[in-house]
Amino acid sequence: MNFDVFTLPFSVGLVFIISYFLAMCIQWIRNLSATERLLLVKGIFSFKTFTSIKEVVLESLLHRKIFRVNPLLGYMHMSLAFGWFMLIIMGNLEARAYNPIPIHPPYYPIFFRFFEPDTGTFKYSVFYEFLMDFLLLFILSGVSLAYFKRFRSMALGMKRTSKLKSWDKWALAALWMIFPLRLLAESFTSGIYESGGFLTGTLGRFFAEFLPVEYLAYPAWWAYSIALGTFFISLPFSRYMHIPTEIVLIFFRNYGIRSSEKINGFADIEVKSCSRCGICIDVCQMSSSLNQQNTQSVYFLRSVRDRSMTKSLADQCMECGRCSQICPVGIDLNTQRYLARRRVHEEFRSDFSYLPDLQTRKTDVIFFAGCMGHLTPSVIHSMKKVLDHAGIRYWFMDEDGSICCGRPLKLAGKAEEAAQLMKKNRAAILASGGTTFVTSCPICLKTFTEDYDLKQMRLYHHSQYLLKLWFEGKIQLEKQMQKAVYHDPCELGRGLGIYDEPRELIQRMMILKEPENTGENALCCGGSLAHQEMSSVQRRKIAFDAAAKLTIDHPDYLVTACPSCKKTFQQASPVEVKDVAELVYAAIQDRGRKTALKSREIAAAEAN
Amino acid sequence: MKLEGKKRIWSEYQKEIADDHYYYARSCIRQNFFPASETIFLRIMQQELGKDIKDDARHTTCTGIAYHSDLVPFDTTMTVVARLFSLMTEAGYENYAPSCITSFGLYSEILETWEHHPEIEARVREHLWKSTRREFKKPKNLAHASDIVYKFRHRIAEKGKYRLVNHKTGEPLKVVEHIGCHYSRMFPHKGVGGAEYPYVLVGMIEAWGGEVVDYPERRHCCGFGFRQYLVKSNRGYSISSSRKKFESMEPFKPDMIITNCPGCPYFLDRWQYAISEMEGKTYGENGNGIPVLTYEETAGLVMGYDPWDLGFQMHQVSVEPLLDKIGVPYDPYAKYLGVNGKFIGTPEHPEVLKVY
Amino acid sequence: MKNVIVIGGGVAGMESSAQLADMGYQVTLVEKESKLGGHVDQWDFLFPNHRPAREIIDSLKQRLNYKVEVKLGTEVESMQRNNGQYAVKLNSTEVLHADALLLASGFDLFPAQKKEEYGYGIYNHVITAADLEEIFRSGNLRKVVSGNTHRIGIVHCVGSRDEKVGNEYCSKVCCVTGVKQAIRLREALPEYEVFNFYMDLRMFGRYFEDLYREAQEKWGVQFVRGRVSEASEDVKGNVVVKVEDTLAGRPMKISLDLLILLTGFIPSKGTSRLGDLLQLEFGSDRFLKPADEHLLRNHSKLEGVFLAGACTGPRSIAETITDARAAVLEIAAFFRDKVTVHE
Amino acid sequence: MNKFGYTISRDNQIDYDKVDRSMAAFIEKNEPTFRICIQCGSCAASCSAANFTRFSFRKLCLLIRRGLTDDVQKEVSKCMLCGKCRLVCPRGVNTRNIILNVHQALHKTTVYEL
Repeated sequence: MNFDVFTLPFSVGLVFIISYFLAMCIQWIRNLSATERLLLVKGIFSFKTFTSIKEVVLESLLHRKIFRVNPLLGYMHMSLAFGWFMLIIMGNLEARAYNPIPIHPPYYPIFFRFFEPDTGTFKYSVFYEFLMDFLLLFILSGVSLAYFKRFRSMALGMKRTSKLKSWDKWALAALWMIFPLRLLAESFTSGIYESGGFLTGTLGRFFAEFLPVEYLAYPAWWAYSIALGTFFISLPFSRYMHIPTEIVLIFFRNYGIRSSEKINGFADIEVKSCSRCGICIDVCQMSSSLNQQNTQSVYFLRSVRDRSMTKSLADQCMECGRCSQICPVGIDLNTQRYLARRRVHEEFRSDFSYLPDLQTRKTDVIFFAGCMGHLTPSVIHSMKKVLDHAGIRYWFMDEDGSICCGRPLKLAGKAEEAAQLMKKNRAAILASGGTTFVTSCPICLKTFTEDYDLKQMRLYHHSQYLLKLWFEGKIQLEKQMQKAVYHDPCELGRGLGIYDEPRELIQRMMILKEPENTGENALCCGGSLAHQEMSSVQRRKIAFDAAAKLTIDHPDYLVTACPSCKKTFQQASPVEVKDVAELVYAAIQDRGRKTALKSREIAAAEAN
Repeated sequence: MKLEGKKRIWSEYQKEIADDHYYYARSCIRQNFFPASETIFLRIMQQELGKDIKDDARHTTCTGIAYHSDLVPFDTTMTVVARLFSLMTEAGYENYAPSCITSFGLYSEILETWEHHPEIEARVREHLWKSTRREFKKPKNLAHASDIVYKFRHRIAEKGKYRLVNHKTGEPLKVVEHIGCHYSRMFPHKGVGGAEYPYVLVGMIEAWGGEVVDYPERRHCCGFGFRQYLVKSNRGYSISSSRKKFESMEPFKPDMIITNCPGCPYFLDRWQYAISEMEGKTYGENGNGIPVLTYEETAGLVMGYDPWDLGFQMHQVSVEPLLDKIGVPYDPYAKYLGVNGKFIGTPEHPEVLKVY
Repeated sequence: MKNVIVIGGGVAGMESSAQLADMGYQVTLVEKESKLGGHVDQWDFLFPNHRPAREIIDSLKQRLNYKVEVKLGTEVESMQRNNGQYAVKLNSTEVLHADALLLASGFDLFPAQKKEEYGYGIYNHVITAADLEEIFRSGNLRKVVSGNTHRIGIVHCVGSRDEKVGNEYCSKVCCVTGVKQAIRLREALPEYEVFNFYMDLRMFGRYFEDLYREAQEKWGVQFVRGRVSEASEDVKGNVVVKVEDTLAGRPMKISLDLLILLTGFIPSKGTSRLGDLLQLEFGSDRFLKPADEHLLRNHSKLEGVFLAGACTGPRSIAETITDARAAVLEIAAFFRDKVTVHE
Repeated sequence: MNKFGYTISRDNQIDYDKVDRSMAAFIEKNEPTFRICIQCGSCAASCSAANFTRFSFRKLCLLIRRGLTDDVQKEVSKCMLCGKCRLVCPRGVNTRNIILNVHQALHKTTVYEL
């Protein structure tokens, strides 16, 4: 049997990482609830497993999502992941082809060139030699890009890259060493035996010219093995744990397991799946507008992993969802924040025993302005007028002030406290016997949709409801020649997936322009209720930057559909800020005026 | 503390105090609370200083307590006071010397009212005439009995046997002075030294060798407050006020408290017992209270009168530790013997406050 | 050449004298003290920009040089009007003649000892804002604080807005002075808490609100809404202050190392005396009354007698300078119109 | 103790020498805008909770400043965190973070393991 003592570092590392990973898997599964485990069992023997395999190939190996963000960066990740993967597969095939015994020790294919330096004898050996050299070159191109990225990350389209901790440095150093060392080891060996492919062979002969390769080869193999061993051992303590974890993540996610209100095994998988690629840093407006670089999801997840969460870190996030949107691993970052806040605000206790049972009224349509809605009275006024105009009989549930919907408390991690408020509101809503619930506030709508269990009702954001009224012919709109740009509120767009209705509505009244950042990539206005620590100055800065980007083409109006966005942009926008409801009301007024004028003209004509 | 600053204020608040021939008006409650005080005052005035002072058995209450408890209207009060003035006039005196601070305040208030509203004075004269057929002259000089003692404080010191000094250490005793609210709060110029830094008792303490303690709650009410005490459910306010004062003076370790009002010594003395029972707290050294004396008792002490003649056996807080400090001899066995030498009985012992 | 006598060598008197002299009038400046500068000469740094008061006085003095006859240590004994001229008799028995008089006799600080309950002159650690300016100038601040409580209190409206001392008016500049001094105290004594006890904070001037915000934000100065009712001294010699925190609706007791009284403006003795001598009218606040509160703010009711600065009520330095210049214009107009009439 | 038919009432006075100021210091450190409140009351006027109960964020700030921690603890639990106050505050005080920090200060934990 082929053995050499230098393979020990590699072998020890490999055994360690495999045992560790298996132990982690067991722990993750144990931390799932019974229902989640059932999902897992059901999923394994379903088509979902194939979907998952496909996703693993596409994402973990080919890094499709990173490609979309930035091709060069995608190539770098792909060359490393896919290249290495192929190197292992092909190495095994090569070893098997050369030496067709049933089981090889795991190190044998890895150090194949050491054990079988003069391989030009077996079938397809030239092909394998070429292929293995090609794959190594492919990987090395990625590694050089990685070197380059570390020193000049701007070139790869990333303004900022995540900062490293000491275990990460070990792992990174090892990873950076592995392939150059393999190249050296193989080249030296090829130099001795005058074998090898186009890369190692050529390089080997070149080295042999002026170097004592027969003395250098063995130490190089040692170094290669040590680099591999070091990498494996530092893996669990470094960000590179994401490599195996992400695969588990993909399977679990496809089986329908999610992180939820309580920390479960999946939440931990998500945390460990973060590759710290740092893509979340640049999309974060706290980074781009405020130059603040210690709170983004990558740092946040690192603190979760390091068990060093602070209130400040958990609370410093607008939860706009832009990072979740772009995260190549697809981590549910808002839920992660929520879980952290749940923990840091654990001691927070509310007492809402003072709240009375709300008065209710029998109605079909309920209108709810929300706390923020009450700070934009013109929106409320418009909604009342439009609803009256359309002949809708409705109950303005929080006309005399509301009990908060509970979303802000939930955003602070206080689901149980929020539930006390929700119970009061829900009772009043259900007692009304209504079937339609309309709110002006996306923040409220989000929680009414997700937490209120109002299945018997149809919930609408007012933009949706107004569009419905238009379709039903209850309101008429006329297109004006004014230009409007629409800002997607975070909770409405990324939060609830409502992108089209406000646009359809606006398009019937104005010429709608799409800004650069729109839809799923829309910016946050800065008025977020989720960020607990941001100062007013910082908020204003974010709002100014966002408003400037939105209005770069000088529209007549900056239109939004959220009272908080409206209020925030009002201080920052160079053009007038309107809520869709206000536009609709203005359109109706305008039509009314024209009709009145016309009828007066007709009357005058008749009189004449 | 800068004494010059106080002296400047004292010099601004000086009042005229008659030299002789006083018409003395006793207090309703003092004779019960601190029974020897008024007797000592008369003894000192008549025997030691040789002054002419009329102690008139015919006089009544001024209605002050009832007036300040909102039970008697001002017109009635003024008419009652007018009768008292008529008694003075009939007795041939012009200098009115009340023993009670509330009376003093009330007389001041009435005289001030009459000065600004002669029609009210006329009406009161009419009421008095209709009800009693009496007429009166307004006092030429109104001085509280403590003003008079203040006036003669140096003569008392000269004649006296003791000083407010610890006879063992030679250190002056630390004395808290407490002025009745009605002494100068309403009319600062009618009190010696004014309202903020009243001098009447300070002058006595200085003349008799003591050292005045100026503590933060000096201005606070003793806790009587009329309705605060008289309505039982309000007594919490009363005792809380006294407690506030004790808490504030405690760090200064005062040896005694001197007062010039009927209510104050009573509440400052008796509440020390109540607080000790309710909270287990005492304010003097070693579980003792802080002895509370009237200015007449203090003057009598200086004069060297027998402690039991000064009525100290009627105090709740034992005065013996103070007597020991000054070096006044006393016969502990004579404490509860009456004037006729008969045993008058001993009070029950409190649970916390030390008594002798 | 027209002759003007300016009475009072503070900011108002110096500024108006210099301006009048620049316009070519012959000016005599009469000051009872032995030096010019008035109250401002006593201050250390000024609000709202922490500028040394010295700079103002030096600059004003420089402008007076050689152009104005300055009579220091001189008081006016009487003033007589004859044939449109004023004969002003000085205590030096000298008699000056002038075509116009400008009263710039200013204010006095309210004597803090009159608020007996604050114990100024009695308690060791109760001082006035003016005393504090002097302490700032001497650099002895650390010597006047005991370090027992690490707290300093500043009482607003001492002698202002107070019927009990007969001054119902607002002295206007004390609020911002309190804020300025609070900042200076925090700068000099970073380990001390500083409390401002106020009834209303009247940040009327430009940048005053910024100063107020700076005091809160940067220096953590505490503002307690409530008038201090009394001060006393505890056994350690600290000043104990009682105040109601009216916004909390609770009385409060606090011991302090130092209590600073922001004493208000009262008409100076000179202002009262000159007013009496000329039989001018006084306002209900006992400051001199201008002929018209809006249109003739620098005119007295007497022809040829003009008013400038704080003799007509509390003013900041900037306002006093503006007022002095306004008075100069009025005097110039008076001379011009008079000439026309005579022609 | 009620021995004689009355009790000694506790002083309503805030004794600043005795109160615990640590919460105010904690909040000032973690949310500096706590310092700049001018007690205008906009927050309390717009408060959702104040529709139903006597709760005033303005007063809460004052209670913190005066070290009346017991009262703070009682009051702070009424807040719904809705954030209206934050939007109306003329000085830009980060009201909600003050509420969150009050809870932190009451329990004094700073680093968490999830």
